[in-house]
Amino acid sequence: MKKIQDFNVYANHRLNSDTFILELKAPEKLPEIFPGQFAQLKINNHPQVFLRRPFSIHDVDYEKNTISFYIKIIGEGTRSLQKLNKKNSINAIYPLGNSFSLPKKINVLLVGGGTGVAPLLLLSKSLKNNNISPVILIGGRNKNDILQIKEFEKYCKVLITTEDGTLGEKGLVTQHSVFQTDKFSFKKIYTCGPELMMKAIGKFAKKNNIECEVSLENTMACGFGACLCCVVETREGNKCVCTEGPVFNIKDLKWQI
Amino acid sequence: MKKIQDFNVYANHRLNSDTFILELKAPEKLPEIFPGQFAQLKINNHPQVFLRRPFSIHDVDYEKNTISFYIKIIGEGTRSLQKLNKKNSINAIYPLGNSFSLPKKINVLLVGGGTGVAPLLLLSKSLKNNNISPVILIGGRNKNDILQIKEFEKYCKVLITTEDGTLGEKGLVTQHSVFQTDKFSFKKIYTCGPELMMKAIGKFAKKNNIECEVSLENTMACGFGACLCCVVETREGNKCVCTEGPVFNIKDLKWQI
Amino acid sequence: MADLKIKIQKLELKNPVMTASGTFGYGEEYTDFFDISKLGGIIVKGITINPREGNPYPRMAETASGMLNAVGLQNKGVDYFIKNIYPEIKNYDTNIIVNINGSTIEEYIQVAEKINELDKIPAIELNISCPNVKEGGMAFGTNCSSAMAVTEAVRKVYSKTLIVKLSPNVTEITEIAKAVEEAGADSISLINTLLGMAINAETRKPVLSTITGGLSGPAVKPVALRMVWQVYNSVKIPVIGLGGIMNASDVIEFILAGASAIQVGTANFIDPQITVKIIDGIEEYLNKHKIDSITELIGALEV
Amino acid sequence: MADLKIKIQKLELKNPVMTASGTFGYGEEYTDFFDISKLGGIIVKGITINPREGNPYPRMAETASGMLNAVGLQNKGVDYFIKNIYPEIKNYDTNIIVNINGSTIEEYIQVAEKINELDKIPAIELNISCPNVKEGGMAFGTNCSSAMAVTEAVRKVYSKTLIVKLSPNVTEITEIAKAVEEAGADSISLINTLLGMAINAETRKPVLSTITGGLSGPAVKPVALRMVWQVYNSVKIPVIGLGGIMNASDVIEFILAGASAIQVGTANFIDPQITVKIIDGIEEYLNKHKIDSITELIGALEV
Ligand SMILES: Cc1cc2nc3c(=O)[nH]c(=O)nc-3n(C[C@H](O)[C@H](O)[C@H](O)COP(=O)(O)OP(=O)(O)OC[C@H]3O[C@@H](n4cnc5c(N)ncnc54)[C@H](O)[C@@H]3O)c2cc1C
Ligand SMILES: Cc1cc2nc3c(=O)[nH]c(=O)nc-3n(C[C@H](O)[C@H](O)[C@H](O)COP(=O)(O)OP(=O)(O)OC[C@H]3O[C@@H](n4cnc5c(N)ncnc54)[C@H](O)[C@@H]3O)c2cc1C
Ligand SMILES: Cc1cc2nc3c(=O)[nH]c(=O)nc-3n(C[C@H](O)[C@H](O)[C@H](O)COP(=O)(O)O)c2cc1C
Ligand SMILES: Cc1cc2nc3c(=O)[nH]c(=O)nc-3n(C[C@H](O)[C@H](O)[C@H](O)COP(=O)(O)O)c2cc1C
Ligand code: FES
Ligand code: FES
Repeated sequence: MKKIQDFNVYANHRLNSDTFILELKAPEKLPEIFPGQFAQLKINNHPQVFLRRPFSIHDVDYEKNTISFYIKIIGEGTRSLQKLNKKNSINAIYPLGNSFSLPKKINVLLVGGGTGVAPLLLLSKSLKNNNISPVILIGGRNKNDILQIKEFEKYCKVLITTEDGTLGEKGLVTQHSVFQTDKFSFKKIYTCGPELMMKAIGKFAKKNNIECEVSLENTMACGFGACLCCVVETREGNKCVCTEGPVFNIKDLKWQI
Repeated sequence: MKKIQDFNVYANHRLNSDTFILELKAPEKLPEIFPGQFAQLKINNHPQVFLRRPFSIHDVDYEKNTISFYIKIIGEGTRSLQKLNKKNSINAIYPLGNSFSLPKKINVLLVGGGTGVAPLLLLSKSLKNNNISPVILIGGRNKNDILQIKEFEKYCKVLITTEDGTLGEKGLVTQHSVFQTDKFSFKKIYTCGPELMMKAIGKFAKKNNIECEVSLENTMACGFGACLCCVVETREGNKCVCTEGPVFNIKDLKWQI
Repeated sequence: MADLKIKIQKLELKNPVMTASGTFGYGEEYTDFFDISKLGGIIVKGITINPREGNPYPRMAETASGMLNAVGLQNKGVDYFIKNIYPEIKNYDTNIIVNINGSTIEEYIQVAEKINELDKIPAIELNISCPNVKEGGMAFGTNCSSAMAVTEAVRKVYSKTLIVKLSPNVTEITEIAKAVEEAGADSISLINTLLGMAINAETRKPVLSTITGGLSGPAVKPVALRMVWQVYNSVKIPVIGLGGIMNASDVIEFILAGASAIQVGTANFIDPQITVKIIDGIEEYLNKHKIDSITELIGALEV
Repeated sequence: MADLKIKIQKLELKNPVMTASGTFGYGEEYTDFFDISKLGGIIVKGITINPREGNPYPRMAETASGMLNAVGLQNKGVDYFIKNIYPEIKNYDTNIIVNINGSTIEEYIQVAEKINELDKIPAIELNISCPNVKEGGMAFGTNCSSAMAVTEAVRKVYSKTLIVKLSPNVTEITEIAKAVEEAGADSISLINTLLGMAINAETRKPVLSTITGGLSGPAVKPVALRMVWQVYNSVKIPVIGLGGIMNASDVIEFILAGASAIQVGTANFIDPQITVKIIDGIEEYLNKHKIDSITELIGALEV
């Protein structure tokens, strides 16, 4: 069941010049939240921000009763979230959307680019709780983009690429040696990040007949299935990314890959 | 010369449940400001407030380089000004409008109702500096509305009316005993407050052939003569309250009094 | 306690607050948030004779105090609605009103005939104002004779309350209003969205796949209020007002301008519980101003 | 460094940024705030043959991301302008363009003839779109034949650049645009204000003395952009875009949509220095995107 609630800001800390973790405390016991789900946050006091903004749920702490978000500043909405402090409260609609499907015990690879790593932490945790030890490949332009490594290392083996080679392998995520097909042992890939990256990963998966789930970030007005603005073309027609996604199996998408 | 400048909030203190004094520090030496002039304050971060808001300059401190405003919360703009603190800055266009005319040494009466007292403090100070000892009559619904008495007492003799009689004489300002015409010795009245009050005072002045200046509060879009939204009908046609006012001699207005 | 009940001809509403077509799905999307039987009515999303995929993504652009949409009437068609959705929603204790659309008069008639058979649907809203479809839609609503023709045709086959929803993208809204009144409409709802456009200066591309789209939200409220007032003063049938309503005060403004009832659209996206808050707010307003019945305020603007 | 110069037929502008009529007085109100010779042009406030008192107070209502005005062309008449204002402003180093108005074609002609004599006025803007006057004004701009008639008549007596300013309150803006182009306009500017209304729910009265007024500000930008794009695609003469411009990015959007130049209106009230900031912002944008001349962007929307 979806909820609409005022959360208190529990913590807000910068990871680098434009990325931060916003942790919010729920007013009552949190419902169960599945990896891949997101929340629609209301931005207060901003003349240029009219609609809510969607963010993946990065982590959940059922003991502290908090959820956290991994957010990158890209415009006015995210900039104003960055300014929130413990005195502020914020309204959220959550948990929204479907979630990544948790497989039987197989080898899985997670691939995150940019803010695409956001939903992968909760996914790693769930996989680990299901006795699957995932490997995560994180890509960025340079080492300052590679964040939350310690967090991911709790649940995963972490691989890294940077475009300038300042951390991990040099190049794009898709150029990482893990993809040298003869060695590739993963049965499933979960990915989230820039569309071009996801499509490249999807192409690799398709070619090699590997299951692949992607988490999409279409622009949304409502976030809960009422407006039909967030659609993606699928083999069964247009589907709402907010209710029938954000996670899709690439088999169902009409991507030209 | 009009200026547009960012001011730092120097102090913001509540006078009662809905009235406060906002003191702003100028970024450079203040220009000379005359009693009756006002500023257009920009309200930040409010989705429902689009235009600036005009406020009379209540007091000026050329040493501290601050100007202060006497503001009553009546809607979203004023509510958000009330929340400003020393960390904030605020943009102002000032000094705007004409000013009260300073007379030769005569007996003058100031009459303020509600936020209408705002411009009268600076006026009192100027009169005092010109060796005129003004009397001010302040009216309100009850004693909680009668504010800044100590400030006014520095320059004036203070008379008070309240509608419920909790302070000063009971009744409307216009019913104050000072207006008993046989005793009335003032040669000029300056008034600011609700329109009905100003009209009643104006009527008294007209009848008794006393000079009377009123400060009007028409709604404004620009505040500096560009939009022609703030007009008042005068004997010489429509005039802008923001540039040719806010102070008018009642002789020039077309008031039906 | 103030009485919120109102009537649109034969249609009885427990309060004047309905939800606007295309912003409230079939109601089910909101049941987690509040008890939707509290509403005066629900206008379900636009239905066409055949299934429609709608327009390609992107379909949405945020604008100052508003948004553009280019959904383009995505829906599974009237038969799917009757078979799969109607049974699910027909027992909601509120008025379920179907918003019908077509690219030809014939299509409007076909949908209306089928909906006419549904016991629990007391009214239809004839959408002759959708700016997001190539054929039909807004074209019908921007011209008196076509607005009249489609209304007359549907009137012949539809026996219950017929509401016609007008487009604001016209020179003289009162002429269109008078035409549909003459053609037999029981009520007029307005406004649908204003035709607008958004451009991304960085990519140099339009934001919407369809280049132009429909503007809604508080940005359009002044235009909507003006048109409601103009139409109220030129027709005798009840007017339903919408466009940018965000709170109870907005509702009072529309009612003073002449609306008998109102619809809330875009605001539902920002606060899915907004309609209940608005209903409470209206009641508060009436109590505060000692008004016994909301009907006293209809068109009561003091001019 | 990027080149900001543009041309509207014979009219040369140092940059595409002008100020909109009725929002910039005669320029003098802004000289305390910045050097107004930096502007591409100034459209002075609407002038009529005889002095006009304008509408009664109140003339303004704030709305979501916008405002309504009902000034009603208050001005001292063309003779006063020529005698008292023109001498004061004629030596500003920018294009001073006069916005002319009338309630009959004859009045438009009379004003245009007089302005035609003024050496330092390189252009007029024919306002056939004022929603705030009883006779004339918008009535001319909402109908092809009257728009054509007034443009033709003024064209005959006015030899310099003739800009015609269109009303957005029409069903098909392109038809009006084509009509005035055919009638001899050198350029089209749009949009004037959208007709809107505001009500005070507490007092139950309209906020404006005239009940309805003209809506401007960011709220109308999506409508303005759409119309500029539509008109750009249907006429050959240069288009001047306005409506809700608040920053350089907005300007780029209008230019991509097809505007050769733009005007800033309501934004001047909130930040009287906004136009210089916008000029700097446009230059930054061009440099960042390595564009040599602003003219490359006109109508360059990638659709
Ligand atoms: C399901 C979902 C989950 C998301 N999870 C996260 C997350 O965990 N962390 C995170 O940082 N971000 C996430 N996003 C993206 C986030 O919602 C946007 O960055 C945010 O809405 C931008 O708001 P803004 O006001 O700062 O920028 P805006 O001013 O809205 O946008 C600035 C620019 O970016 C473009 N833009 C904005 N959002 C998108 C988008 N979704 N797709 C393409 N272009 C866009 C705009 O067109 C504009 O040009 C998610 C989006 C979705 C739909
Ligand atoms: C020259 C001038 C000097 C002023 N000086 C002071 C001052 O020193 N102290 C002070 O507290 N206020 C002063 N005011 C009034 C002040 O500008 C308004 O109270 C303020 O703009 C309200 O803003 P808001 O956003 O809080 O309320 P809004 O949301 O703008 O208004 C709330 C309600 O009050 C009405 N309203 C707002 N302003 C006015 C007005 N000026 N006249 C009539 N009705 C109005 C609105 O129509 C609305 O119904 C002055 C006004 C002028 C023109
Ligand atoms: C996403 C979206 C979809 C819409 N779909 C429809 C529709 O199918 N049929 C219709 O008549 N109006 C549709 N509308 C228009 C609304 O019903 C309403 O007329 C308009 O949004 C103005 O009201 P608002 O400002 O309260 O949203 C849609 C509006 C939005 C925002
Ligand atoms: C207070 C005010 C007065 C105006 N007066 C005129 C006028 O005299 N002549 C005219 O053609 N347009 C007039 N306009 C319309 C503006 O020039 C402009 O077309 C409109 O405001 C849209 O631009 P904006 O959103 O940037 O303000 C006026 C607008 C405002 C707000
Ligand atoms: S965002 Fe509204 S349906 Fe998905
Ligand atoms: S407020 Fe604009 S002219 Fe006075």
